[in-house]
Amino acid sequence: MNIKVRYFASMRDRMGRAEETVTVDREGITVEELWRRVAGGQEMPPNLLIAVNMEYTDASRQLKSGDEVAFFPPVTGG
Amino acid sequence: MNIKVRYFASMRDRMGRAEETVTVDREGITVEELWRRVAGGQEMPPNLLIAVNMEYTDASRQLKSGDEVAFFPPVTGG
Amino acid sequence: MKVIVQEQPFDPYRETRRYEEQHLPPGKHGAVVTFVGTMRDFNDGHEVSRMFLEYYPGMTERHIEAVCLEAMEKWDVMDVLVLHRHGELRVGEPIVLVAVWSAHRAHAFDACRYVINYLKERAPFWKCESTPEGMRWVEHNTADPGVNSEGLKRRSA
Amino acid sequence: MKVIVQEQPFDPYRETRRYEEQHLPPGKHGAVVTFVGTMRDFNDGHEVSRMFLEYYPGMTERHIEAVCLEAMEKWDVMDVLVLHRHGELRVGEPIVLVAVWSAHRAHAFDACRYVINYLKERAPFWKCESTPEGMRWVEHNTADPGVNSEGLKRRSA
Repeated sequence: MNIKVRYFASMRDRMGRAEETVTVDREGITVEELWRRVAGGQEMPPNLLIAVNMEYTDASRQLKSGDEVAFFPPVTGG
Repeated sequence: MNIKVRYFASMRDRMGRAEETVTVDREGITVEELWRRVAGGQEMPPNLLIAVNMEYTDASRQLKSGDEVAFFPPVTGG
Repeated sequence: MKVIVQEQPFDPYRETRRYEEQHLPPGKHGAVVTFVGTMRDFNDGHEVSRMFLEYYPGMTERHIEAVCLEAMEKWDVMDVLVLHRHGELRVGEPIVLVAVWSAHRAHAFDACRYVINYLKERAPFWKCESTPEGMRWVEHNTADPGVNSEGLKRRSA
Repeated sequence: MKVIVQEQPFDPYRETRRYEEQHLPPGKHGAVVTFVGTMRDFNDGHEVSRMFLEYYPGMTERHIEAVCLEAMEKWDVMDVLVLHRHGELRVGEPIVLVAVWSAHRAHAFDACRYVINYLKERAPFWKCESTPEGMRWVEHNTADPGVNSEGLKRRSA
């Protein structure tokens, strides 16, 4: 299945890319497992925020094909 | 001594005048005594507000010549 | 700081922008909070078509200024603008504008709310409304339940 | 209710007046509270000349709208307008406008403050500031310490 992954702000700088499509061979992979794949085994930053399909969620969330996952630092709008 | 007395809003309607000058023969008359003179012996309304020289005060305040005394109902601005 | 009580109608948003352009250096304040009170066609169960707003020239301005100075002492505020109508008002017209500039939004909110609440409590204005039953003096303002106001009686006592 | 995230600069006061003219019947609301956040030339001890504001198209609007709907449920609010910039910003320019119309001023103040506070907490925006030392991502927003902000000035004084 395909997962679209997006990185914003300092997370994009750190990853060196804005987005990518990740192909995984099984349903039900968690956000944390996805993170390990895209980040080459690095730990999740403690302040990392996660959205799946534009809703906030946490690292234990299980993913399905077509999901859009976003990783980004604390927000600073307003 | 002369005291200028002003009435605003519903107090002006009730008194039938906007202002008057009251001459009293002694210093140190209180606002309450002044009220009894101008109101023909009527009691002070419970919500009556009093200003002397444009500052809020109470009925026991003693007056001196040239003071401007204002009687008015609760304020409703803003 | 500027406090004006005037008879002619004003556009509160144009006045806020104009005051900011003339008095606030750009880049120093980070937060502006404005409150605009407008005339409703309904009050206290009565239909209202027009309103006459009486005031006490001199005392009114003095007490609004005092409230603004208190707000500027309590909070970290860069500037305050207050405009208030008197005389004849029509439905929908702005009655009062309070605009507060600050570096911090919490201070701007608190100071703006303080100014309008204490203006309503202390500044000598009296509303006389034109209703189908005739003219009537408004007897009391509604209090802001969010603020623990001291009360005039205790202040003057 | 209207929420717009746009690149081009806006005049928050003209937009508030225009929205009111188009959407609010005169004489029904009695209170309008606006918050305008503007770009300062100083932040967190750094001199700032320009700023780039990144956002997440789609998610950002959705979360601002959710915050506005929450405010309209919690308080007696007639309408809410939110405008927010993204992209390149210069010193002094408005970043965000929150305008709230209500029959009651306490509701307008509470709802406006709620919207800006939760917008800052949840809407995906990221500020990147241009300082003499180069570009830097702003790492956190300052929180609103709440209604009891009187202590702020005393502590910082």
